[in-house]
Amino acid sequence: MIFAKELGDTLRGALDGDRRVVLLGEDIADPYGGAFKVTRGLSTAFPQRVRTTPISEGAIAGISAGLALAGYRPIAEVMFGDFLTLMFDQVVNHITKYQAMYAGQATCPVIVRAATGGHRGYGPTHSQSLEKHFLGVPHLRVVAASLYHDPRVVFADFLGRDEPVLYVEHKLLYPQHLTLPVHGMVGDLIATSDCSPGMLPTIRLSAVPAAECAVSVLAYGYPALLAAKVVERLAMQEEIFAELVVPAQIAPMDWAPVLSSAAATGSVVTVEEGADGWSWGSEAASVLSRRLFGKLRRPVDVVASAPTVIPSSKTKEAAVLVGGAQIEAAIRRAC
Amino acid sequence: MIFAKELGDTLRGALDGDRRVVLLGEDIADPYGGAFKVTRGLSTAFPQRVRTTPISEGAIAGISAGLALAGYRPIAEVMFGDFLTLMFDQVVNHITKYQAMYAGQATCPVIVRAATGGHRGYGPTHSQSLEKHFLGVPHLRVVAASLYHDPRVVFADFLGRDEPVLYVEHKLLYPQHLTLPVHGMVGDLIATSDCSPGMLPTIRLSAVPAAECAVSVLAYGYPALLAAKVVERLAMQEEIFAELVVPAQIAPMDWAPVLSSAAATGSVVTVEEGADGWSWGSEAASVLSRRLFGKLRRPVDVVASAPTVIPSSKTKEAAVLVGGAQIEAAIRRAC
Amino acid sequence: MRSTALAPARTDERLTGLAGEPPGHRRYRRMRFIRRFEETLLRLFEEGALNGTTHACIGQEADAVAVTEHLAEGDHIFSNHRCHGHYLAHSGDALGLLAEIMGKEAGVCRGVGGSQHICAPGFKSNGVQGGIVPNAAGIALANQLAGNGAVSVVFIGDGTLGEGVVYETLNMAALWKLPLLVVCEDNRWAQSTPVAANLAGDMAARFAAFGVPVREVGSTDVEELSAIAGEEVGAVRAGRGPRVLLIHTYRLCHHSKSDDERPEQEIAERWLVEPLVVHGRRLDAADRARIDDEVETALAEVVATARALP
Amino acid sequence: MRSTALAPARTDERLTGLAGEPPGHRRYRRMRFIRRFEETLLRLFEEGALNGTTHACIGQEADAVAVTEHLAEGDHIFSNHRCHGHYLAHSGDALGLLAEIMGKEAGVCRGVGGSQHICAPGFKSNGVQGGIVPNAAGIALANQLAGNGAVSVVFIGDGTLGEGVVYETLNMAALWKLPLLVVCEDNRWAQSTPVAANLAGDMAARFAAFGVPVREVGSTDVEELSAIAGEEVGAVRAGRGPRVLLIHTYRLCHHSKSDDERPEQEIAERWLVEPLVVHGRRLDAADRARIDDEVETALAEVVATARALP
Ligand SMILES: Cc1ncc(C[n+]2csc(CCOP(=O)(O)OP(=O)(O)O)c2C)c(N)n1
Ligand SMILES: Cc1ncc(C[n+]2csc(CCOP(=O)(O)OP(=O)(O)O)c2C)c(N)n1
Ligand SMILES: [Mg+2]
Ligand SMILES: [Mg+2]
Repeated sequence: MIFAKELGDTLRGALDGDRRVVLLGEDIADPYGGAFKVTRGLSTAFPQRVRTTPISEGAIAGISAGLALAGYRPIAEVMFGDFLTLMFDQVVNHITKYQAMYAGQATCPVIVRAATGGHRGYGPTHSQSLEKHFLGVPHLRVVAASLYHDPRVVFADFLGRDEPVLYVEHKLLYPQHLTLPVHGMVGDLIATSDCSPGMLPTIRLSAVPAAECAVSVLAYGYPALLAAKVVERLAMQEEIFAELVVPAQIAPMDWAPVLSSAAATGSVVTVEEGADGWSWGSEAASVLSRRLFGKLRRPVDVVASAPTVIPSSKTKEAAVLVGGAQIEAAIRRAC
Repeated sequence: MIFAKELGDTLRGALDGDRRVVLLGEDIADPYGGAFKVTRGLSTAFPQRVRTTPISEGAIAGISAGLALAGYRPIAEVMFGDFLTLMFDQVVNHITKYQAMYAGQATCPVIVRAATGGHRGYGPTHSQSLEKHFLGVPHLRVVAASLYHDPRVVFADFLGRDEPVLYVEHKLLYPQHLTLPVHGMVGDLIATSDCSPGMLPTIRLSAVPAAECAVSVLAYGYPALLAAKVVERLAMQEEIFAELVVPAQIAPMDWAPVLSSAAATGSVVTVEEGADGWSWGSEAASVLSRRLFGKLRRPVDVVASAPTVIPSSKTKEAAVLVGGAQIEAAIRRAC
Repeated sequence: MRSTALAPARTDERLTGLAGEPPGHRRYRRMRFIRRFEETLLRLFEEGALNGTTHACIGQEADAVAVTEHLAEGDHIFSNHRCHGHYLAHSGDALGLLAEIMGKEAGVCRGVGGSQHICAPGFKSNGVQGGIVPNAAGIALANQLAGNGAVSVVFIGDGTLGEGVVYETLNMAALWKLPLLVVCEDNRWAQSTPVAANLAGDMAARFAAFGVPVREVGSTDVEELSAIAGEEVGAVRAGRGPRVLLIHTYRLCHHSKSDDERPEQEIAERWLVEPLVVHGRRLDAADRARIDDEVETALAEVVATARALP
Repeated sequence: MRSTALAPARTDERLTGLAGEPPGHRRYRRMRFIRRFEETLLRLFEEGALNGTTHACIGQEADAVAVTEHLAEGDHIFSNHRCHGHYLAHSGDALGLLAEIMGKEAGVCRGVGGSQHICAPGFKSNGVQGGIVPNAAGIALANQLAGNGAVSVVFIGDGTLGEGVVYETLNMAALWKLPLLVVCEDNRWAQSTPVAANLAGDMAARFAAFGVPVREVGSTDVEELSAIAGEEVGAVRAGRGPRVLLIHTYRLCHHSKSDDERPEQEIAERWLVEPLVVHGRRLDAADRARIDDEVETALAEVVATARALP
C-alpha cells in the first residue's frame, strides 16, 4: 500500500479504536477525501467524527484545541503545510501553552497533520516546508513522516500521550510504498532502530556497520528517501560508506542515536528541504558540535534549500530545493 | 531621553521627512499614544498617516503589505510581540514573498515593530521573545533594538531599502537611556563599530582589546544590556575580560565582526531571551563551529531561556528567563 | 440544576451567598464581592504587593453574575484578559485568584498563569484576544459529540470583534449547531479606543449574518440580565445551536493599571447606573450595609490569608 | 477613462478587441479568449507540457470581463488562485501568462510565480486564500492617501469567506472608507465543498454587517454584470468607501486538475446558461464564427510562440 493509504488506514484504525478521535480539515469528506486523498472513506464510516471544514485554518486549530482540552483527540489536517502560518497563533499561544500555563490542570493533545514540501511545481505558496518555524516552540513535538516509520506506531504514540504534536507529511511520500525494516534490512541496507525512553524510534541505515562508515547523514521526511538512494548508490558503486540517520521526531530531538552514529563516523551532514538558515540542521550542528567537541573530523555540514521563494518552474524549483545532487556532493565532501 | 522617546522621535522624523511613511497599530493614537507610549504625539501631528487600528493583527500586517506594494513605507506596531503569531501568514506568505515571487517586479518594504520580552510579570502570553520563529524566513530581516544603536540610524536604513523588516523592541529597553558609543567608549568599555557592506553596525564592547579577552559574548536586545553589566563588573572586579558583540540585525547575520571577535578570543557564548532550542544562538553555534573549526578552545555555549511558558509570578519568571546570573556563569565557564 | 458558581473549595458564603438568602441579596452580594475584590487588587497593585498587570471589570459585574447563575456542573466558561469577575462568579474562589495574582504557589495556576490565565474546573481564560472563541467552540463540539447537554460559554469584549478568528468560529459553530453561547460585553472601549473607532457596521448584525441568533441588551441590571441570560443559556442547552448574548455595558475603571484618557463626564454618568447602584436600590439600606460588611470582612480575611501564603 | 485591460505589451486585438468593434462583440471575444485559453491550458496539462497546477475559470469569464472594463490606468486588481481570467481580461497578455505557466523565462514572473502568482502593472495575485484582501485594502489606503481617485479591486471566492482576515479587512476598509471593491465570485463550490457546507447565515448580510454595501446579482450575463460593475466601480471611485459586488455564478470545470465529484446533472444545467451561451445569443452566427476563428488563430499563435520559447 502506498503511504497515503497506510496513513488513511492508520487514521481509520485510530477512529475505530478510540472514540475520542475526531478528524477536522478542509475538503476531507467523501467522496473527495482530502486534497491528497488520505482521509478517503473516513467520513462515510465516521460521519460525526470526520468533519470537513470551511477554509478557516485558525478556527480549525482553535476548535481542535477546545476538543483536546475537553478530552478529545482531534487530528487536524492542513491541506498545504504552507497554511500552517494561519495556525501559528493557536499553536504557539494556545495549544502548546495550556498545559504548562495552567500548571498541569489541563492538557491539549492536538495533532496537526500537514502536507508539506515541493518538487511538484505548485509554486511559492504551495511547496514549502515551514516546519522549521515550529521547531523549538516550547511543549510542541514535531514529527516527520518517513517511509521507514510505520504511521500506526507513530499515531499510537501520539494518541497514547497528552502532548500536542505537529506531523509533517511530505507530499512526495504519499505515492511511495513504506519500506519498513524487515529482518534488520531496508532493501540492501542494514537497518537498526534506536529509541531513547519516551522517544519515537530513529532508524539508521547503512551498507556496512556504522563503525566502518565515513560519515553520518541526518535527514527526515522526503530528503531522507533521497539520501537513502544516494547512500545506497555510493556504497554499491564506489564503496563510499555513509550511515543515514532518520528520526521520526525532529523536535525535541532524541540526540542519542545521532551522537552514537556521529561518534562512530566522526563526520556529519544534515539534510532538510526547508530553507537554509535557522533551520533544523542549525540546532543539530549546534548540539553535535558541542557534544562531540574535538571528536569530529570536520565541521557539521548543513544542507538545506536556498533561502528564497520556491519557484513554480520545474528547473528553477529544482535549483532551489535540496535534491539528490546536493546530498551526494555533501557526502563526498564529508568523507 | 529614554529609548521609548528616542524611538518616538525617530518615527516623528521619519513621518516628517518621508511622506510615504504610515504608522498603523492598536491604540497608537493620541492621547494614549500606544501601550508603551512610543507613538505619543504622532497622530496629532500626522492624523492621516498615523492610524490606530482595530484589534486585527492579520489585517494590520496585510494592509501594511498593500501599502508597501503601492510604494508607501508602512510601520506597523504590534502591541505585544506575542501577537506576531497572528501576522505570521502575512509575513511568511505575503510580505516576504512578493518581491521574489514576482521576479522583482514589486517590493514590499513593510516594517513591523514589536514590543517583546519578559521580566515584567505579564505572564505567558505577554512576555515572549518570539522572534526566533521569524529568523530564517527567506527575505526577512530581523533587527533588534539595543541601547548601543541609534534608532535613527536603524530606521534610516530601513527606509532607505526595499526589504521588509521585523524590528523587535524589548520592553525593558523603553525606560532606559541610549548609551551610544562616544569617543570609542560606552561607559568604561571600549566600543568599536564593525559593519560589512549593506549591513547594520555591530557594536563590540570590552574593557581591554579583543585580543586580550578570554571569551566573546554574542547578544542582542535587553540581554545585551544585562551582558554588558556582567562584562563590566567581571572586568573591574575580577579582571575577567570578555568582549560583548551586539549586532543590530540578528537575521541574516553579519558574521564578520563575530568571527573576528571569536577568532581573537577562541571562545563564544551566545545569549538571548527567547526559548532554548532552534534559537538564534543555534545558528550562531552552527556557523561559528563551522567557520572556526579547530580554532575554538571550547564549544560555543548557547544561553537561552527555559523552553516553557513564562510564568507570571516574579520568582518563577526569573527562574525561566535568562538573567545576569546565567550570563555570568556562562562567561566564567567559557573563559 | 446545580450552579457551578459554588465550587466546593475555598469559597466563603459571605462572598457567594448565604444559604436561604433571597436571590436578590445573593446577586447583590456577589457583585459586591467582585467589585471589592477588584478594588482591593488595584489597591494592592498600588502598594506594590502584586506584579504584572490586571484588568478590573468594575462596572461589568452584573454580566458575570447573571450568566454564571444559569450554568451547571459540566458547563464550561472560557474567559479573556478581563476574567476576574467571571471566575469569581463561577467559583467564588477569591483566595485562589488572589494568590495567583500574587504569584503564590497556592494560586489556582500556581502563579504561572497570573491574572489573565486562569484554570479551574469548568473555567479557563487566556489573554490573547479572539483565540479563545474557537477554543470554546471546540469544547462545545466535544459536548455535542458526547451528547451531554452541557453548554460552553465564552466571554469576549467589543474590541475583540476585530479578530478574524471570531468570525471563522461563528461560521463553524452555526454550521455545526454547536452548543456555544458567546457573551459579548460591549463596554464601549477597547483599551484606549472607543467602539466607534474600532467597529464599522452593526455589532448585532455581525453575529446574525453568520446565522447566529443575537440577543441584544443595554443594561447593567443584574435581574434583567439574569432573566435574559437564563433564556439564552436554556436555548443553547436545548440544542438549537450557538447564540450570542450582546450586552452593552461600561467599564468604569481604567483598562489595566495605566492611565485612563476617556472623557471624565462620560465615566461620571456611568457611575450613576453601575450594577451595584441599579440593583442595590432594591435592597433596603440595612441589608445592603450588612452584606457590604460581610463581604468586606470575608475579603479582608482572604487578603490576610493570601499575604501570609508562602 | 482608458481601460487598463489593454496593456501595450504582448496583446493581440484578435483576443482583446478589434478597433471600432461594437462592445458586445468585444465582450464576446474577450470571454471566448479566456475560455479558450483555459481549455488550451487543460489540454496542455494533459499533454504533459505544463507542470504544477492550474485552476480554470471556465464558466466565470463574464465576471472578469465585466469588472475590468471599468478600470482605468492606476487602478489595481488583486486576484487569487483562479486568476487567469482576471489577468487576461486586464492585460490581454496571453503569451506572458502561458509562458509563466510553462515555467519559461518570458513568463510574466519569469516562471517563479506560476499559475497562481502573477504580477504585472496594475495586477497581482496570490494563491493563499484571504490574505490578498487586506493587501488590496492596503493599496486602496495608498490610493486614498495619494488622493489619486484610483480603485483597488480584489477578487475572492465564496469559500474564501471562511478566512477571518477577510472580516478584519472589511471592518477596517469600512471604518476608513477605503476605495476598495471586493468582487466575490460565488461559484457555489470551494474545491470539493458546496457553499452550504462552508457558509452559515447569509452571504450578503456578512458584508453589510461590517458596514460595506453589497450589490448582489446572480448572473452569467456579461452585459448585466458590466452595467452593475460600472456602477459599483463608479461608487467606489467617487470616494464613498468600500463596496462588495457579490456575483452568484458557477464553476463549470473541476477545481484544479483533479477529479470533479459534483453532481453531473447540476453541472450540465449550468452549461446551458454559461456566459458564452448567454451573451453569444446576442451575436449573429457569422460574427460569432468569425470571432471564434480569430481567437482560435491568435491563441494558436500564442501557443506556438510559447512552446518555442526557451
Ligand atoms: C491578540 C491580541 N491583541 C492585542 C491584545 C492587547 N489587548 C489586551 S486587552 C485589549 C483591548 C480589548 O478590548 P475589548 O475586547 O473591548 O475588551 P475589554 O478590555 O474592553 O474588556 C487589547 C488590545 C491582546 N491581548 N491580544
Ligand atoms: C489559506 C488557504 N487555505 C486553503 C487553500 C487551498 N485552496 C485552494 S482553492 C480552495 C478553494 C477556494 O474556494 P473559493 O474561495 O470558493 O474559490 P474557487 O476555487 O471556487 O474559485 C482551497 C481550499 C488555500 N489556497 N489557501
Ligand atoms: Mg471593550
Ligand atoms: Mg468557490
